[in-house]
Amino acid sequence: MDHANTQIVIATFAVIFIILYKIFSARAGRDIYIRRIAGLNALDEAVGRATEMGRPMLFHPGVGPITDLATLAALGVLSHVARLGARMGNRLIFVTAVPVLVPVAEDIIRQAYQSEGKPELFRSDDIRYLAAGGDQLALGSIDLMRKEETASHFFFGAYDYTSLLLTEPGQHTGAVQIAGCRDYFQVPFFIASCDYTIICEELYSASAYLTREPTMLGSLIGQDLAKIVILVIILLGTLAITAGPTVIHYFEQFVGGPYK
Amino acid sequence: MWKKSLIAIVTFLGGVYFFLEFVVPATIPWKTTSGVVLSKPTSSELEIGLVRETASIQVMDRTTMVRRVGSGALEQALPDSIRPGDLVTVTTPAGYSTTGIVMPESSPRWVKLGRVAASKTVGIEKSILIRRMRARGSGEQVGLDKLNASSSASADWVQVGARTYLSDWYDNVNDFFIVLGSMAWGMGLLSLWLVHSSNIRKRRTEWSLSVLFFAAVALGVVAGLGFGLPEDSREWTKKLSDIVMFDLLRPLGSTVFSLLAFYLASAAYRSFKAKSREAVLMMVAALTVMLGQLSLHAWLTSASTWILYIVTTGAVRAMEFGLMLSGIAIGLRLWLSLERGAFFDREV
Amino acid sequence: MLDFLIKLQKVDRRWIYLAVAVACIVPFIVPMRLSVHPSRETRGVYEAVEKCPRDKVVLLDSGWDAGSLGENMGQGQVIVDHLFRRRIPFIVVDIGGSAQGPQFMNAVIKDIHDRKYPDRRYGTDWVNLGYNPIWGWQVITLVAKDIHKAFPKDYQGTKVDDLPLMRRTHNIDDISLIYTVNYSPCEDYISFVHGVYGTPIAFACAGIQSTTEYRFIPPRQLVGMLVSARGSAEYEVLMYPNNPEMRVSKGTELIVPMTYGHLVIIFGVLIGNIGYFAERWKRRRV
Amino acid sequence: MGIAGEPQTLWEVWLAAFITIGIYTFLYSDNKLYRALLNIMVGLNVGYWFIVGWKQVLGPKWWDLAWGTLHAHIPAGAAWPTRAVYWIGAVFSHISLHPWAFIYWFILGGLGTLWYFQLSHRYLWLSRIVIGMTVGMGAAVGFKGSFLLNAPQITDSFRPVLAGSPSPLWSNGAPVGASVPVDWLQSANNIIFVTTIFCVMVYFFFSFSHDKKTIRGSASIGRWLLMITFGAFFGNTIMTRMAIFLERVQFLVRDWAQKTVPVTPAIYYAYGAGAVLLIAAIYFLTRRPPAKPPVPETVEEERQPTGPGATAS
Repeated sequence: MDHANTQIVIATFAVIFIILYKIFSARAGRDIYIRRIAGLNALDEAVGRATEMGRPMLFHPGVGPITDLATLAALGVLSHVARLGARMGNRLIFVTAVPVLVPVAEDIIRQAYQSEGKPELFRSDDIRYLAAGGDQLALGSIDLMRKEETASHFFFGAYDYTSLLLTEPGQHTGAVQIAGCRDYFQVPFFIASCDYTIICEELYSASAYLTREPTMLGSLIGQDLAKIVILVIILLGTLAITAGPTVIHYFEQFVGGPYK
Repeated sequence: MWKKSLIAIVTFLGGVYFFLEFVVPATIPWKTTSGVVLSKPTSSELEIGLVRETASIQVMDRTTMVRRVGSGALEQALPDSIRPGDLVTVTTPAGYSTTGIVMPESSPRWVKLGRVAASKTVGIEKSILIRRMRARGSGEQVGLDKLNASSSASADWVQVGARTYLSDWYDNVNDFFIVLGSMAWGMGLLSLWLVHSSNIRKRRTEWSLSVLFFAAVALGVVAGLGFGLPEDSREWTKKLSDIVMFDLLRPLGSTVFSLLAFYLASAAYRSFKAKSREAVLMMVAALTVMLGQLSLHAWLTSASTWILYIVTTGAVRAMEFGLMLSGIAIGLRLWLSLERGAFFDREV
Repeated sequence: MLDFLIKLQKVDRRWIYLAVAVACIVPFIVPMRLSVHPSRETRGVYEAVEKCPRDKVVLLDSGWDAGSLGENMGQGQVIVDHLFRRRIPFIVVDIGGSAQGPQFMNAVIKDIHDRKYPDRRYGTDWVNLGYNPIWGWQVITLVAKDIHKAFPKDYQGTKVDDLPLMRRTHNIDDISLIYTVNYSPCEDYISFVHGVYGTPIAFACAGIQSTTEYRFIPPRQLVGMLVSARGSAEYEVLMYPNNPEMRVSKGTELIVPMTYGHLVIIFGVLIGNIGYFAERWKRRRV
Repeated sequence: MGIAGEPQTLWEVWLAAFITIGIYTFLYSDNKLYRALLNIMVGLNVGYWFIVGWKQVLGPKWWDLAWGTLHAHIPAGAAWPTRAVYWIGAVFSHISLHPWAFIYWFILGGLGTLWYFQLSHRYLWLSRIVIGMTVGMGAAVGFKGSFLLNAPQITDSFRPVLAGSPSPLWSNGAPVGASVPVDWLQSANNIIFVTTIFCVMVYFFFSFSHDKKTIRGSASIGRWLLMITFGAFFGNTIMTRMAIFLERVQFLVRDWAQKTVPVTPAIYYAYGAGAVLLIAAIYFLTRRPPAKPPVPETVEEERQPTGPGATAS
């Protein structure tokens, strides 16, 4: 199928329509419900714990590029964590291996501290461009954790095989670790070595929930509707195939067209 | 502000070609004729037989198919290898047999047969596109001389119609983006250079390692010159390239990655505790799969196979559907510049 | 006694490392053999290669390098062995893998060629087209449309038109199977080649990646898959069921030590949990 | 070279052995040798790959389109000073001969340079032009890719609840309507499969709350099934890492320790001396308090360096 057949064209435009419609209705101010992700309470506890111990916090935005949805979601979480930290008057250290993230993160964190009325707490050298590669970044962060004795670590975004290297030391020093990982290869390691893990897509909804950013909320709802459609198709198909070869044949012809 | 709109326009234009190329069919639908080639085409016109459906048969495990090829010879055909346009005789397990031309709508489980109801002659010009149906997959673009025609045996099923010229540009647009993407490769080198040069300038501890790094880059560049030379070439760059590749990079790469085995071992030991019901589930599954991977016993293997083919497949599929949709959504948001947030709202 | 059990979960990690290392070294020094049970995904690849016609070629995309050598090398060896045995011509390419891919694969081919099939000739029985750094659909679609355009020269600079095999290979219709050996094979093969042209695809991938690729096997988007070193060991069992001395791939060499390494880790998990439960029991008692 | 370049000659084996053991010293404690080797690896990869990238893509697809035939304008056998003049003339005549090739080359080059403004705070927006182009392209292709990848996934998820045993045509068991006896095991598998998809997808619905009992129930079942899946991921990952590690062990045990086993006195002494030197070197390099990592600054202004860290836990 080099070019889309009728069904696929319809599906394409249907998905586009649903998502765009929801985004724009969200922007128009329609209030939108998103269920709270359980792990978000853990964020507050982690920040509070670090403040009690009088130690800084570390935020790691993953290894993805700036245009990666996971990284964008991570930045949304970052602004929330930074605001919490500012409210309690604690330092937040931000490490990355992606140059573009440095100015962006600087803006976010400075804004957070200013909006909480504690601009003096913001130090621009807490945003660290540690290294240019995965392994090097992991090593750098590990040393940073030891040197600054960070008490709570936040890992949000897209991760590769370096995830274990990052979470191991925190587990030794007994730091509170909260992870939100989009790549399900790495989720098991976060689950095993972090206090709370936000799984795959939950990351997106967590970010949307925290920032209440209409575009994110809207497209999240749109995706939900599309998912429901897929689920309904699957259930109908299950019934059809149970009903016999003839039914499923016509059902498949109707849903997917001749899959060539 | 104009900067933002410029970025938005450029972003949209970047994607519009590939989107249209996917959505718009290769030939204008209402100017397309679809059918079997009846007679050897001349340079100017092509005779196509329009097929009407006569039978639609469900394929069972014991259904047999015989394809009639040119010169009247017969050959066995498998359900997934029959091509639209084939003249086949389908015999059901019950013994009923039907003969007809395979139609494009048939699938491996269900064959639709038809016969030539009428014939139509299409004039061939430059704007006409001829696509021949494959056994599976999309039609391939063919010239007139490649078509094999017959009215009494298997022939080619073609779709002939006025072309929408979009697909002709595919390779050029593709090349453009390939080059544009490749231009970013310097970024990695440049950011590394920033890191290490500042190390050296400020004489930070381990600045010697940064010097070493630059030496390694230089060595790598020189060795790269030997890339792609013949195996037996006497060039010294080739020899250097081999040394770098096989004597340095090979042990370095494999050893650095193998360190993870140890981290994994200690992580498994330290953090795989039966703390909660979920942890227990995860642990049991992990141990089952691990045991299944080993050459210990057949039923251990089948246990892990069950997990991988039923539970894992289902769960991963469910997650992938979600990720697909979120990928489409973010793509849409970026493509139409609807995205908000720190990066996109920075004043430019 | 209880305190000892509790100590079990506080062993220094270096002891774990040592245990793993020893468990892995011993089987190399004291050779032993265990039975291997071919799995569904491995059989799928084997049968697909058995079905390949001799007048078409197999596209062998090998993008592995030192980082994943332990897994991918064996997977490359077995397929080359099988294709040479059935005398099916194959084309080695490296699309967006690693710059070292072609050389490594070439060394593998040369070794099997010298050891088992000295009469196979470069240019007629196999071709190595070298490396193209672009990962993903951009080059894959190009190969499907016109492979000469995607790879004008082979890995040592010869024009492809001078190679007899390439003279009769032009686009996807001349390819009967695509076999991808890589740490994480490119899923664009499934969408942009199988989805568009229906060409059968087989993956040979790292264990970690395999977990997500299983979902492609039931709908036959993948005819089969070789998983890690285990896959190549099983494949050789299928190829040489009765003469084990012919099984020489990396996978067969590694499968037994791997068993022991796994057992040590499983053992570690178990004693860790024993310690954990002992501690909990003690806490409950006081 | 042996199989995939396994080291053959003595010095190759020893070099590989030194590198391997040197990196494994990191397991004992973080040290300078490990970091040095890591830097060498990154450097070699970057440098080598940069040239290869030019040779394979940017050269043929971009540079040569415009300048590939430039040398044709240079008359052979001209002496150097005059040759230089020829070159300059050739450039202009070449441009006038192939204006479009030149324009294409120029525009692409200009766009390509925009990538590098990512490193500047002020002109970041310029890089967003080219980022936008590629992202837009990726988004548009994403439609085709994801539909072609997932349409068969959806149709394959139709599993008969009452199934016969699997057959070539019905890999998930033929529906009982196809006049086949019921295979209860297959049916159970199919039911579990569909349930898994249902529960996991429900778990990832965000737009309605989990207060309803049915939804909460299926969502929690979904979470358990996810845990099983992640367990499978964990197991397979261990296999991967183990295989890669074993390949190194195999080298150390077979190639290093056995291939260099003494056959002549010379090799015997070389082996002994080398072993001593190797151990000494590694001891010397790991003994000192491990230094801190290269901690660079952000692109623009001065940052304070991090001090020496402790050993790796």
